[in-house]
Amino acid sequence: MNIDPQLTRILVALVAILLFVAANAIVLVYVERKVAGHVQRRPGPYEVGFHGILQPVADAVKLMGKQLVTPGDGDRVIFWIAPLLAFAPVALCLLPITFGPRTYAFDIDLGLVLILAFAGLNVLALCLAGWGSNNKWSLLGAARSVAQNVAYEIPLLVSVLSVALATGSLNLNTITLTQGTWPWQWNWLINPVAFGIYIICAVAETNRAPFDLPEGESELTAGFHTEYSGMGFGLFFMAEYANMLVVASVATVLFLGGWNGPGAPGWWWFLVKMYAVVFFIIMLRWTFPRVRFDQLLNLSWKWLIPLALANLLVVAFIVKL
Amino acid sequence: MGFIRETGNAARGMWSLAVGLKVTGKYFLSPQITCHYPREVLPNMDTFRGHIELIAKPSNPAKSKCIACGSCARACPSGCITVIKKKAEPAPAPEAAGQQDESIPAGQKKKPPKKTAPKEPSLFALDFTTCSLCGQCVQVCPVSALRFSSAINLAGYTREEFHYDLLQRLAEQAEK
Amino acid sequence: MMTEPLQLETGDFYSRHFEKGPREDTLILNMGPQHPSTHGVLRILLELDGEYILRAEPVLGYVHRMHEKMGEVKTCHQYLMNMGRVDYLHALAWNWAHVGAVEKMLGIEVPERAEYIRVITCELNRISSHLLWWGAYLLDLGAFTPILYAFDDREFILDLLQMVTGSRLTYTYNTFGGVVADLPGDFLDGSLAFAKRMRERLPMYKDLVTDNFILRGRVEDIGHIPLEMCVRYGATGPVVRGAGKPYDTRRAEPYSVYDRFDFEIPTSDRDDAFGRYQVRLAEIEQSLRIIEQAVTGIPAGDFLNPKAPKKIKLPVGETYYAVEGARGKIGVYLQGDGGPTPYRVRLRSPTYSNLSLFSEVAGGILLPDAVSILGSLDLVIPEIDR
Amino acid sequence: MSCPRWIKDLACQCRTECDATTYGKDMNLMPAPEQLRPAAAEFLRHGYFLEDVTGSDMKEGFLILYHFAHFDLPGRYSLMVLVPHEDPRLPTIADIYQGANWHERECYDMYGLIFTDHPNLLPLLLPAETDLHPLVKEEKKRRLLSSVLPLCRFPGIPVEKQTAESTGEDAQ
Repeated sequence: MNIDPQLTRILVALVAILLFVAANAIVLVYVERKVAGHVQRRPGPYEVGFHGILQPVADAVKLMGKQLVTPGDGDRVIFWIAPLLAFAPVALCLLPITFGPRTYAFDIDLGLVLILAFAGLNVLALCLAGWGSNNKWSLLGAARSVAQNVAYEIPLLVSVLSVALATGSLNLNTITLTQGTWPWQWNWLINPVAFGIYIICAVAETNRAPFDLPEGESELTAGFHTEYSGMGFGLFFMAEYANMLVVASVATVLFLGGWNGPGAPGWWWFLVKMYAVVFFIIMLRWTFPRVRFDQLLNLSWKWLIPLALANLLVVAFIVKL
Repeated sequence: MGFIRETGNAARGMWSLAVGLKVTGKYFLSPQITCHYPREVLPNMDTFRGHIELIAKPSNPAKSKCIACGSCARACPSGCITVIKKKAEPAPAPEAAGQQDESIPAGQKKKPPKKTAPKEPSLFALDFTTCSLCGQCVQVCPVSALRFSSAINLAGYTREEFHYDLLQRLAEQAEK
Repeated sequence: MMTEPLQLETGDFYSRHFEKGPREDTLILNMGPQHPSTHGVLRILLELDGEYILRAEPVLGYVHRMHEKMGEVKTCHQYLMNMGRVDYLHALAWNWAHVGAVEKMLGIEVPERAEYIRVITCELNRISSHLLWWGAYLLDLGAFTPILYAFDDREFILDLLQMVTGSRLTYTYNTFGGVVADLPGDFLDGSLAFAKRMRERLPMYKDLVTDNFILRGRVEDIGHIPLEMCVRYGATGPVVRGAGKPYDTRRAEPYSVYDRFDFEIPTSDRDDAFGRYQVRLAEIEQSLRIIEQAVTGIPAGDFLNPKAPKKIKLPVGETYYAVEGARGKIGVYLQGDGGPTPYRVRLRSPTYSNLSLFSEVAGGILLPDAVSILGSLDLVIPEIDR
Repeated sequence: MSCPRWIKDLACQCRTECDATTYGKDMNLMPAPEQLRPAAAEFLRHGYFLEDVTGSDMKEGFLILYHFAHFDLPGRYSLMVLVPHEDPRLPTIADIYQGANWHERECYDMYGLIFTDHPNLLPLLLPAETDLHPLVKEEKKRRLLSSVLPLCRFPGIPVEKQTAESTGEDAQ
């Protein structure tokens, strides 16, 4: 029986992407702790392996070694679905991303819609985790994560829409092609407001840096993943980094010209830009205190959404000319 | 009008965030200042007060200046010092004692002059688990026979490992 | 096989007292005794409606060691070491309070040089306490880096004080009639070097944190403690100075040689968490000024009054001696009956009164604000529980 | 040290002036238990804040001291109330000075003093189940009021000198 070549291509791409994401998650854990160390003028992980290279591996082994504990009269099923659900959509989100002129998994016309559809799934995982662990603190964390993600989904969509409107297509490949090779031809200078809004929403969407309220350690003693230990916590941890990858790669494709670059355009330019965005997000975490919850929502509903809509209008007006 | 002021605040706010990022960025690139403890040791470890130790006599490094008066044991708030005075030799040399007996008429039986106990501790133990390094013993010692050691890297598996016999420690130091 | 959950009797003595009848949709929450932002073993019972706090009730006693009974059993010399353990962040001020009370009662007079040494070491200790408060407060608000920068500066002070006293946190350096040991050679110019370095670092604190847009949002306009509330609760220190009243024991009841130094008492007119924040940062500068004046003006002479009695027998009578600690007015009240041990020792700890106003301030605020207000009160729980 | 006029004519059983240099206090006032609340209200009205509430166990009974100080005016004043051992009951001032709420709960912990109509008189520092009052002294250790605080005169308490032997003997 003949298997549709398209299907094999997608399956191979999915496996490649999962490997890419897993490898990157491990590397990002190491990079984050090293960056945190250097910002705080200390070496960061140093003991395990040369300069702490094997530290993430040691952490992973430790997390796998731990006993899988379900909190007393917590809902066992929901409790263990949540981490899996947090990690699942990541591979699908990276599917339509065009890493290089030829290296892309799946060239479909509605790539952007696919990504944004699955990006919203992450909040369901946090909500289930909070509810399933029968812990007052996680409940508060879950409630916060739902409100936060809902509030920041809309400006994200609208800012991405304004870029898609300007380029006239939702296909990531054409979006990359329309941006030239030089930085000033990329969208982040053509449409800076959308870029700013996108970055803020991206950081809020992945619960990072000043917006890490669902797992605000100092208030909610670790928020939704209070009761998780071992691989449950490990999966949430990996999911957070994977989502960061997704968000950074979408940012590079839409605003930083994907694989275009002054020298020979190719997937290496894409990686350089992606890691630059990831580095920026990490630096945010080690500089700013946490935003209060009502300020977080006010920022989105009162500032970002009107701004994004106004930007959309302006872009539409310019496109019409 | 309020809207203009709001955007003004927001702009200044964004600028302050950028300044914050500049500060951490600057420190990200500046050298580290921490000391890798097992490999490097900070230079000022000798001024740190470890547990107390006996000071040796200038004449004989194996003997301590302590006269076993026990005032440090009494002064210690947590009672972690035990000092036992050395006993006099039990049997004075037989002929010396016997000879004095005849010379004294039987009526006034004077006790033979007991050999005075030497002013030295036979045991000077410190229970470092309850010591709080307050220094009362060092201050109150009449012959200032105690001082703070700079023994800092103390680790042990059982509580007994922190019961120090300071005389033995002094003897070891004497050999070194 | 499902292990059926243990039948724990819900709540303990305090939470049962805290419940007031049936509740429709509020949530009783135990913040503490293990909680990342209660700076020790403080437990606060909260009744939450969503994230808004309806009622808050601190529960104390988790680190209570009965210091006052120890005061009645130990002699005055032996009790010195307790002082360092009551408030380990500003141990030298507590040392000074107890030593000052006994000196006042016995009339022991302290030589000039010892007074200057006490001022310098106490002010250094105050700066190290404020630095740790600053770092921990930012940690409560979610910024992980400032505490490392604060500890970078604080290490200099700890090294200086270790050079003099031999320990880094719980000092027993002041004794009756002076100080235990004289200053080593390089201490004075070490503290001058520290003062210079600290002055260069303070603008960084301002850039990274004080002007930060997010921090302002988290700290401004919450935890209003007006002066009238400070009077009803007896709050002192940065809490009352944050409410605008320049009340500082070093000026209100001048002790030792503080009247020789000119330094202002920083206050702020906004009586909220940010006001207290500004007051403490300004106090670091004032302490630097005192240190510099004291270091230049320190006379030679003996550091311990030779006639200070070796055995202390408290005379009949009572005395109250107050010292300005980093968190407020520290008071030691002694009653003597002529015996070697005091008849009654009462320790007035500032954080005890500062925290007692929390349940009134915490009505109707958000949970993250409660964390921010607790941070702005600069709590040290062992000092509350004694 | 000039005491303000209104303190001099506060209703209380008797008062003694003491110099601040050795005692750190300017005046001890000894109100009767029922005169305590008006005195505290008077202090609050003049803006004095309550520093602390201290209990002390004497032969004649429990002596409770309230120390007051002011943010502007120098000087510290203390109210002293004597309560017999058998019925350690005195009115609370927690509704006048909310700061006294915890202090009084602590005195309840340490001495077993009952503060009538205190909002929530629960143990503050000691574990709730045990009913022990650690700062209460054994009978042998208690001292006469005059031998610890010679300046305090309470009507009805004879000011006879504590016999010499008991002050000198070692408390250990």
